[in-house]
Amino acid sequence: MEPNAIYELLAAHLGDGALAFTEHPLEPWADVAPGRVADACRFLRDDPRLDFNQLMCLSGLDWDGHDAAGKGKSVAILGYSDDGQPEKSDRVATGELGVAYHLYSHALKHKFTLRLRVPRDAATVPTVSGLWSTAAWHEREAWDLLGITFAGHPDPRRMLLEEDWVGHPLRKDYVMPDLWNGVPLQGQPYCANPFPVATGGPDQPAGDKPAEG
Amino acid sequence: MSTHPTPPSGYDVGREQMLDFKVDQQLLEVVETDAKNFILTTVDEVFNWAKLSSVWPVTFGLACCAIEMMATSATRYDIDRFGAGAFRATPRQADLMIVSGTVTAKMATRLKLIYDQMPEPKWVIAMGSCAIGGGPYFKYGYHVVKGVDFMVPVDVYVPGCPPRPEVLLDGLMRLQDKIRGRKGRFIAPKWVTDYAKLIPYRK
Amino acid sequence: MQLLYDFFTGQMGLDATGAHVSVASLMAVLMFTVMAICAIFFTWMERKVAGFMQSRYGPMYTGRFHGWAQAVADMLKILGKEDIIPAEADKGMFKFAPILVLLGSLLAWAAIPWAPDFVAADLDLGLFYIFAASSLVVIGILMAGWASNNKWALYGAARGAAQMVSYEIPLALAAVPVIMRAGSLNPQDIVISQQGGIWHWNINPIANPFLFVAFILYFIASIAETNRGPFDMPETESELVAGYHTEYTGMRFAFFFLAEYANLFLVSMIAAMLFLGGWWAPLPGMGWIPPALNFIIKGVLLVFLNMWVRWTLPRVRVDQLMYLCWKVMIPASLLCVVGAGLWMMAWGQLK
Amino acid sequence: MANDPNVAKAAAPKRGWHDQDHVPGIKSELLELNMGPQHPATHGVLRLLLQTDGEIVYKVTPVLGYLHRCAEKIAEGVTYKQWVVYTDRFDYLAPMCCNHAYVTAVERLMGQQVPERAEHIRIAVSELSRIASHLIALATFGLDMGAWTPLLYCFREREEILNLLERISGGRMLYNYMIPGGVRYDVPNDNWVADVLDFVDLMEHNKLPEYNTLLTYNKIFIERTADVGVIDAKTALDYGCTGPVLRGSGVDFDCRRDDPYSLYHKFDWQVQVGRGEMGTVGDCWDRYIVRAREIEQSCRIIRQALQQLPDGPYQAIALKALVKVPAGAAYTRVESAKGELGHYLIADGGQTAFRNKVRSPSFCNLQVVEKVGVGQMVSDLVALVGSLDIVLGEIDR
Repeated sequence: MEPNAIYELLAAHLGDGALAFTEHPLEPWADVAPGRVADACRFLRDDPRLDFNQLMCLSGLDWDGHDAAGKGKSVAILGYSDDGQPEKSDRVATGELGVAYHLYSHALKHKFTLRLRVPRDAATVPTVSGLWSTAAWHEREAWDLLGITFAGHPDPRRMLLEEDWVGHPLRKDYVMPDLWNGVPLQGQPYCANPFPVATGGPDQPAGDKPAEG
Repeated sequence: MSTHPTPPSGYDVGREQMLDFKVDQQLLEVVETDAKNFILTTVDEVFNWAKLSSVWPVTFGLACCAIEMMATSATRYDIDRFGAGAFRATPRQADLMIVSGTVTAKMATRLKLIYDQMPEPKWVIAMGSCAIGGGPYFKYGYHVVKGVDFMVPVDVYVPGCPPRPEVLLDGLMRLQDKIRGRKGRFIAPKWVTDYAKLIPYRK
Repeated sequence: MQLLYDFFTGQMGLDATGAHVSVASLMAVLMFTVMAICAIFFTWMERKVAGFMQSRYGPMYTGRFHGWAQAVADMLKILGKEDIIPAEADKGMFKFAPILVLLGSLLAWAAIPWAPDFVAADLDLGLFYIFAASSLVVIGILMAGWASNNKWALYGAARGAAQMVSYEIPLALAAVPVIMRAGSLNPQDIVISQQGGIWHWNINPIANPFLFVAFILYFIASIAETNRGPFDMPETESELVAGYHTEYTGMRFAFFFLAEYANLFLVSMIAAMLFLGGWWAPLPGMGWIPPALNFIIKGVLLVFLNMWVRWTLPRVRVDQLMYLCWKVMIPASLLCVVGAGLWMMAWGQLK
Repeated sequence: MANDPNVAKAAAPKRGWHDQDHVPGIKSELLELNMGPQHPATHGVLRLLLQTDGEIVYKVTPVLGYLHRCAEKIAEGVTYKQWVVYTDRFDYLAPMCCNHAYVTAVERLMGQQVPERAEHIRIAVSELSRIASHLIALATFGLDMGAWTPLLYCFREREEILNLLERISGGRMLYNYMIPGGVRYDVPNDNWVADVLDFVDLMEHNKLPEYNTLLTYNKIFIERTADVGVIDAKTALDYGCTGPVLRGSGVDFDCRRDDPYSLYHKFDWQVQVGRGEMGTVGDCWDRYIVRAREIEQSCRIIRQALQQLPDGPYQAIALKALVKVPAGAAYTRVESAKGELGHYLIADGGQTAFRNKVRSPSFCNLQVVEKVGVGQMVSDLVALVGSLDIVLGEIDR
């Protein structure tokens, strides 16, 4: 079934919970209200016309500093400087967080993409781990790396980092840590590369020029 | 010997002193070896010979380099030829920890624990660029320890990403040289010594 | 033996008690030395055999020729390692366990008939004594696992105890047909009963097929008894990190290591003694071969067979191991005893 | 398959002593066991927290993150071409497949057509990589069962593959070979194609029968793996299992055939599915044999891809040219050696990706132990984890 037909069924079921449908030549997607996503997913899974029995992927997203014009001027992330010290920035994060669900039906061989956006300071989404068990770990990862809370999750712990880790690293404004629990994470100043490096070449990103010295 | 430029003031030499890590001197110091008959030497040398002939590594694979470590112990490269093929699963019976791969913050504490559980005398080989200095994960690796020598003292650094098994075997032989009490059989080619002189220190 | 005894009473001028003590201590030292040399040799052999089975070489450089000094270096290095006793361990038991394990196999070595009139302790109940002494190993392993205060070690010890206690039954039952044939529990008598070439050995399936079956049962049970693959439950490396000796370092670990290979050679020599004619040469005209050499070659061949099995087969699961013992091997060995008895009665071989 | 009564029986937790009435006055509790992160059977730095009653496992909690190398963060900081390096280090047992997955994702967003010769080369090296990965899977699975020698034999054959891949890419283990729009180097003119075809013949006709004799049809091996760790089709889909794990459970699905990418549709090959020959559908032996049979199929694909290797360019974009990806977002999945490797790539028109979420197959496959591992023995849990063929670089990223 084509994505727009799926969206029509979904919109008929959700009513005002279905916000928009975006046509895109590669991958059309539907925006839904954050509070209604579990409802939408249950419908997509259980309706025999749709029968989405596999959740291919669940991605947490951070739209902070996204340049919607498509000119590639989105905000650059912070890393470690060449001295190995964390880079700092005064920028205040704006923009929303989001979640994307990619669904697939093994029986009917069709795909569908759901997206939602939640405000940065109140990022709470209902869980879909009751619908597809695989969502449990993806949601834990989204909480771990992006700080999106999934209401009703059976095991709401961090997935990859330790419980006492500070911050959510995949957020665009994340400042790199220099120490965690006695483990040093900053680098040491190292010898500069004596070989000449072509700065600004094709493989060099704009913000990654080697320092002089 | 002392043609090397002295570090400028302000250069942090603490780490080098702590680790006895003087690459340039090791490169410049050429020590010839003479293989002696082990039976006729002193007891000390016999025990050193025993130690270097039977370096048992702990089965401790971290990442990509662990596969190359397995390949080193496998058929074609066969680290067992040098007596280092008895991989022990428990650190209590091992002599050598090959840190084969990226050390993450979460793993670093466990790595320290495993190192502490090994009985003396014990050695560490930092295998691969991640274990040496963070490797490709230096710039944005918020969870990567930039060099295992922050956590445990390292005896031999084996560069590469991942190092070929031959290089790991060479690292093992450098370790054996170190146990033997020699600076090493490494006779640096001229370009290496020249290169070592070129390295500038940077604050 | 008598020669030695005469030497001490005659040349050294000792009385009977003194001569006994002297011979016994000499034998103890000799046996321990032989055992240590054997264990060291078999560690080297294990690595070489494993290497050649896996199309590689194994140790090559230590000692210049095919790494002959590899095991020597291993042992010397282990001597120099730090001795760690975990803080939470039961210290007394932790220290005593490796000694007990080594003691178990060393005691059993005393009754092995190396050659005519050369056995450290010539006991009439020799075979019984060997099985009794070697079961001390179980207690050592259980103690080691418990005292380490490590969960993997405890798992290994529990598995090992269950396994070794179970497999002692088919091991001993498989020896019963031989005892019936020899009419004695004395190892020397058992060997002497197989006099006269390879077709008089107990393994000959034409003379008595039940004895041949008993040999196979004995061999399988002996693999389990020595905790080697495919029955290496106590130290299953891929499941329990190193099993019961997870926490042992240095010298104490070396004791377990030595005991494993001493045990391996012990069970192989018992098999050679029970089924392969002990120190008899395979053919009547080969009497010029020293009897002890005959015996040792047979033992080494069986050890090689053991290693072959170990490096070829996957490991069985612990419940399958128990199933094999209690539901297959014990009934089979009991049938074997009955069958062998009937066979001997039928042919008038029973003593 | 899901209605098979055998499946239900095998998946139900066995009862241990803990469930029965306690002896009065004796307090008993479950044993907490910590398997990993340094443990021979966890295939890297996985940690499994077990609660056991004797040998029976009551609860399995995988703890991840011991190899979390921040690759998704790095994707937002380095250029598209530079990030190919990091895909190598995801599934370091099959790096070519990971390269292929990523460049396919980038090319889809770019709308880039790839020369046919490049696609043929890509398929050949990906399948070689898949064979290498499956060889390691068979080898380490055998090792988990206690069989040492197959491990060494599989590594012996893997070295041949690494040699072949080194000759074409310059790297022994991690290649960085594919770039958006083609491959980095053309096929070397030192008889490479003929050597690969020779190797494929050797693998198919000589080595696989050897493994079968040594391991596959070994009685002990079958006893250890048949009817153990049964994942039925419903559970596999629910937990998002893909690749040989899903096919081992009897689900006939392969991204190469059902969600076509590259030129796989041109070639004649079959998807291998577990049939429960030795026990139940979806047991460890089925997953093992699916991998072994996929090696044969990969050999077939390689043979066709190289025999039909067309002439022409091998790069659509010059090696030094800048990769420009227009703004957009797409989820692209390909069949890696471990299963469905998906990239949800969001581009903002710049030099770096805005977001690159990697859906790694091992991550989803591993989660199933939380359910299937319950009620197994500790030894069977080791078999289960071994048969899932996880690689931690991909799980933790």
